[in-house]
Amino acid sequence: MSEEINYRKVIAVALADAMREDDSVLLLGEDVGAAGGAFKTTAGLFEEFGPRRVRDTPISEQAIVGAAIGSALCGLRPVAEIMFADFAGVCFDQIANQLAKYRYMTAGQAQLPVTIRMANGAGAGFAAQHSQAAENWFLSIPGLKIAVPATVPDLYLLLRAAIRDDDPVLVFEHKNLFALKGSIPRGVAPLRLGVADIVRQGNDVTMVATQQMRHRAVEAADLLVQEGIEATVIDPRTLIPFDDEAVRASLEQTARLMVVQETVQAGSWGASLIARMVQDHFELFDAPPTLLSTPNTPAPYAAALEREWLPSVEDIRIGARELVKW
Amino acid sequence: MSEEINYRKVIAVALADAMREDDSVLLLGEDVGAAGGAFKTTAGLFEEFGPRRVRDTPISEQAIVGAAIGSALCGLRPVAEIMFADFAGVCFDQIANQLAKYRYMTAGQAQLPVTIRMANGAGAGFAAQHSQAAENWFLSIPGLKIAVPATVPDLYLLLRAAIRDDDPVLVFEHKNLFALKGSIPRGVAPLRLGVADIVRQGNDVTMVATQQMRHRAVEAADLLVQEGIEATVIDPRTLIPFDDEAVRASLEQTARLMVVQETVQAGSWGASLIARMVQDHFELFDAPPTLLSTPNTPAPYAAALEREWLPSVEDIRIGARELVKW
Amino acid sequence: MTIGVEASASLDQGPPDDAAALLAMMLRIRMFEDKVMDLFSQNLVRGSTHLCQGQEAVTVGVCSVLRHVDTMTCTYRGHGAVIAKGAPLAACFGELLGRAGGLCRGKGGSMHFADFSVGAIGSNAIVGAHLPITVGAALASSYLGDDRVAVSFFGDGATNIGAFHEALNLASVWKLPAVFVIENNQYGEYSPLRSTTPIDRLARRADAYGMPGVLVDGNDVAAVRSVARSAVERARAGQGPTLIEADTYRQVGHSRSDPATYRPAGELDRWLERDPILLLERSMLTRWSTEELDTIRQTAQRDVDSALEMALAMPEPTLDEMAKDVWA
Amino acid sequence: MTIGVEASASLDQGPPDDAAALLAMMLRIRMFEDKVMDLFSQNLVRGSTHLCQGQEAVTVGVCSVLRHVDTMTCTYRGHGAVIAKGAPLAACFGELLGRAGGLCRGKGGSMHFADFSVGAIGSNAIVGAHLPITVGAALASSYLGDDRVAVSFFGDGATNIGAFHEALNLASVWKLPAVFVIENNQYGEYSPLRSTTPIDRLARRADAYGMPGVLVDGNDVAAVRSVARSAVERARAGQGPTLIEADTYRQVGHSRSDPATYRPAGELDRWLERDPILLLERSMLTRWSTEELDTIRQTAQRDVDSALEMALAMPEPTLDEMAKDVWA
Ligand SMILES: Cc1ncc(C[n+]2csc(CCOP(=O)(O)OP(=O)(O)O)c2C)c(N)n1
Ligand SMILES: Cc1ncc(C[n+]2csc(CCOP(=O)(O)OP(=O)(O)O)c2C)c(N)n1
Ligand SMILES: [Mg+2]
Ligand SMILES: [Mg+2]
Repeated sequence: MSEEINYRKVIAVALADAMREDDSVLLLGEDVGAAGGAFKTTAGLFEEFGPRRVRDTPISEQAIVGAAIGSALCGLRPVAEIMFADFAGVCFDQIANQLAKYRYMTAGQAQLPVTIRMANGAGAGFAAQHSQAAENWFLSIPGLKIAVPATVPDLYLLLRAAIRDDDPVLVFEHKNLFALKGSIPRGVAPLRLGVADIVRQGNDVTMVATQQMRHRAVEAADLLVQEGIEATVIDPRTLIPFDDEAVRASLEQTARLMVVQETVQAGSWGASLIARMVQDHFELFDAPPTLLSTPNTPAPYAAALEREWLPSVEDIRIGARELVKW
Repeated sequence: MSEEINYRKVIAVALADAMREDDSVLLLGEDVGAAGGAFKTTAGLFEEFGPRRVRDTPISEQAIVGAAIGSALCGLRPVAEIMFADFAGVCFDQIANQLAKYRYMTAGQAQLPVTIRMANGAGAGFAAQHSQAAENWFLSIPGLKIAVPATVPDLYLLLRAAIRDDDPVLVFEHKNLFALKGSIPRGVAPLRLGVADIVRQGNDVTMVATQQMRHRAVEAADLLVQEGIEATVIDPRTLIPFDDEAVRASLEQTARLMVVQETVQAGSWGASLIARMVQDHFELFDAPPTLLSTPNTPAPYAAALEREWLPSVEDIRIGARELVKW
Repeated sequence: MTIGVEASASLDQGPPDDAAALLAMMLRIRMFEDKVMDLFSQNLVRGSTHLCQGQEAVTVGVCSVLRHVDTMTCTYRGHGAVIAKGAPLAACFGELLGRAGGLCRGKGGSMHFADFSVGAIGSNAIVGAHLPITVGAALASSYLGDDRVAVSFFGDGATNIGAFHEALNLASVWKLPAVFVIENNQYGEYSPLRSTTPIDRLARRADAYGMPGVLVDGNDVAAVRSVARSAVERARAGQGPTLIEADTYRQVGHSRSDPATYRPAGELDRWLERDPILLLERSMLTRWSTEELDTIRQTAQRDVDSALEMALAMPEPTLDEMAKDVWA
Repeated sequence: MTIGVEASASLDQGPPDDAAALLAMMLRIRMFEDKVMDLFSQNLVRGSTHLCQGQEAVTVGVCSVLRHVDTMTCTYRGHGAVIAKGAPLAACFGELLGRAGGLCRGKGGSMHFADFSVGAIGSNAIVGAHLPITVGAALASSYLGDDRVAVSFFGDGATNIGAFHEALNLASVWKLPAVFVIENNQYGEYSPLRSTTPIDRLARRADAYGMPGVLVDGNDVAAVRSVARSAVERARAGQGPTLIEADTYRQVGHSRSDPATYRPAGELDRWLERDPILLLERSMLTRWSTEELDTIRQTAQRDVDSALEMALAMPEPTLDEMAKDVWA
């Protein structure tokens, strides 16, 4: 039950478990097979399951997502990999206009148990076209579920849940977390999509953050203790559906909300959460909600710039301190 | 100065004026030339400017946007048409990963005076793949300006401003407003992108709405007068840059904010605006901000369903009434 | 060169019912589409609608060699294909009218006819987007080891969009049981093919994917059926996909708002002389009497009329329909 | 069939300086890339980097017939192309190291080298995305009536993505002055070409767009130059685009993390025997002494070394750089 593994490697474990459980699960994507994935996240699967179930594709993201959709319509449970989440740009139509809407437009005739895995996020110097938090591109497209795992067990459980789910789920694997260690939660109850993780409890401020930013939020929260500030840190784990209730419940205690994200303010999940919270629970707020975002620029390459671009532990600490003082 | 024309037809007037002013302006898109546009929004331009400057393309949206980008890099000032905004899905990479980021990634070497025009929005029974308010897809992509004209003069002025602008501008033309009448604001000072229109003044509530919803907001506001409620209606006209200051100034009077939009809550411009306002001007709010959105579904086809799906004048009226009572 | 023009196969060799069934189906589609035009003018159809009068031989010819378990995808100009695949006419009209009894309970409309029970797994309003999806349907057959074939109809203009390229390449490299059928009706919206496409025969594009490309007279239902049968057999035998270019003509405008004034004088008339229904009826006269043909026609008309009547009697969807079917 | 293998043009017919210049440029690129490998291991390069050792003859051969006003786009594997087009080595290293003196002041990095002053208008990290952009560059030349040509380099794997298809079709239908050069290095990441592509010669895809397709030995710089010259002349003459497939080999892994264990035994060795620099040097020996060749090599090494030294001395960008260049 507590096998140690890293975030990168747990992916293949989850995929293998899913494939052993259900023969209708297959993988497709660029170099997911023989090479074990550009990030080695599918290593060993080709050897175990063979070329029928682990399929290397041409560089054709529209065809990859389309093939996933079509095979799902005909009874399979495909898992497609889009190597970097940024490449969702070249198959955006297939995800947003086809995958998301197919069930609705056909009044439920279509079945879409499709999982799309993508490597997400900034921090390692991949520059503007390979560093985006692309989950924000899909927030306004009804019909998609969005998972943003931050830890090894969450990644395992969310990937399993995504594959079992009868709806399309986009799973964003943060590539700056690949080295993160944790244990495989085997034998644990399946996770329901839409249930937040209350990572840490405190009565002074509610921090909500995902993926890389969740870890920074926790780090900042740990430091804030020295200043006498106790923070709750909530990791929603999925953005659609979103566990608004977990945030509301925490706000009952803290009356202060801070969201940390690695994207710009506009069109973001954080802004959306804040807007919902103030609309639905205005009376809970004793201070203005704080959204920590990146500056309004694409991701820069140079180390010094990218470091500055992402919200840091220090930014979070300062933001929380000010919020509590308000 | 007050030539009457409709929203559909003013587009060609603006384009023709821009093309007469500057020989580096050219148009490209599917059937924009000989046929005068699928919506007849470019009628007459082919006849005046010929096939060199008004170019019919194959059904290849990636090539259309790419051709706009490349020709801009080499000194032209292209205006590309993507027939329905929903088709931005098939060229999302070109818009989000290329057009938006090119200047930044090349540290300002690249010039991108590109305008992309797209027919936007719901209300006429075009169903899920032809009815989206696609401006929301681009909010989180730094490097793009976004214009959402609601009236004839604004459409004229924003289109002219977009074409003159040295940055990429996406201009969303709402196809449910094509029949709307208004006058061509010739001889008027050019519009700066980022300046809201205060459509209507009132001290009880601030309504912010664009395109089709702006008109519904005004209609609701007119009705609310009977109930003794005076609303300010603000049309931001551009979403990026956004005239936050106009909203803030109005909130000083009203202390109540309501945003009406024809998209879902998550990832929307309305939620982003609300999050900024409560973060920056919390003390101005006497009541929770209200965001009126569509239900969390794709656009349905049937008349009864689509009517219900879009925020109505009545929805706005009820929402405002409750907000003022709060 | 992989292109060949299939010699017109004569229906005389088949069982006599064949021709009657083909004719009946083509008439049903023609009459359905003519009714849709009427419904337009009565303002009973929302959004836009794209009709297929003149192209019936393509969808009917191809679908006549398919079973319900074989899948078919098509475009917004898909009424004919979905009817040819076996969808009930009343539910088709119902969908068009946005009624609760429509194929998709009124949520899809004209551009999104689908009837999974007969293998019509989707009409797509995004040009070319259904081609990758077709590849997925074919992948499922190959994966499951069953003998289903996945067929896709799309226009000449669609051969210029990226999804076409990616789909054909992947189908070929995986040798999937797919058949790609270009309904070359000479125009993409208002643009004649040559203004957007630097080659004259689209079937030649098959070469780029190492698959056979076949050109066929798309107004000759027997010829279409014959090339479709070969392609379907090839697919079932695990030999991979085929690209079929069916040359035909869109007798009406692109969509409701298009008077088609861009057509050169005489072009429509020339094609009307080769109207697929006319051609089929003429060829049938060797074995069928005029009266028998009239009966087929009358039956089709009666079916269409009564289907429309049924559809007009269907209720609108109730408002709770809106929130349904976003999630499983 | 439009494909022809260009007979290897001999450099003997050209002025002697030609060969020296070509060799010098190829050596600069090789030595630049070798240095980048060193910088990797010292952890001085962020993200990923994609090297082009073994492919130098393609970019150098093509760029040798271009002027600075002609535009060139390329991929993340673009160091060689950008250097061949004339970008200064120090600024290239500077970009790689994320320094203020880099080509893009450190904001682009390895995958986004660009130097507009020499016509290198962009390296793209999205496979195939620069092809439509190249069409736009060619459109500008055609629109303005000048004689600039737009050239694009991309990989074998990129021929399977939608943007390739749309770009080539549009360039051809508008007869634009573009030259599309496939650097066929036999692999797309870890996948050998045949596993992703159902045809063996990519130049055949030109047929689908009605443009000439030419196959050339991409390790023979003279042959590359010769086909490029024809294609460029054709483009300038208003006769439209050409697709060139240059057969070559990526001597190193796909990116920093790839040990390239998937290569069949002996394959690398066979290609190393045909290393483009080796081939060129060998052919030059008829007119050049070993000492002269050594001098060229030493000069190249000195240039590269001192460029790196300059780059290492460049400051990091200041933080105010971050907010710049989003808007004009
Ligand atoms: C991606 C995309 N681009 C543009 C359109 C608008 N559009 C609808 S039909 C059509 C013409 C298609 O022509 P063709 O493929 O020949 O099919 P036809 O309509 O003639 O049957 C166009 C451009 C669309 N629906 N999707
Ligand atoms: C749209 C897109 N898909 C996938 C990738 C990831 N990727 C980067 S390089 C590469 C292989 C490209 O192969 P090829 O075109 O042959 O060029 P080469 O790298 O061999 O020069 C892939 C798949 C990408 N950058 N963009
Ligand atoms: Mg057509
Ligand atoms: Mg390659």
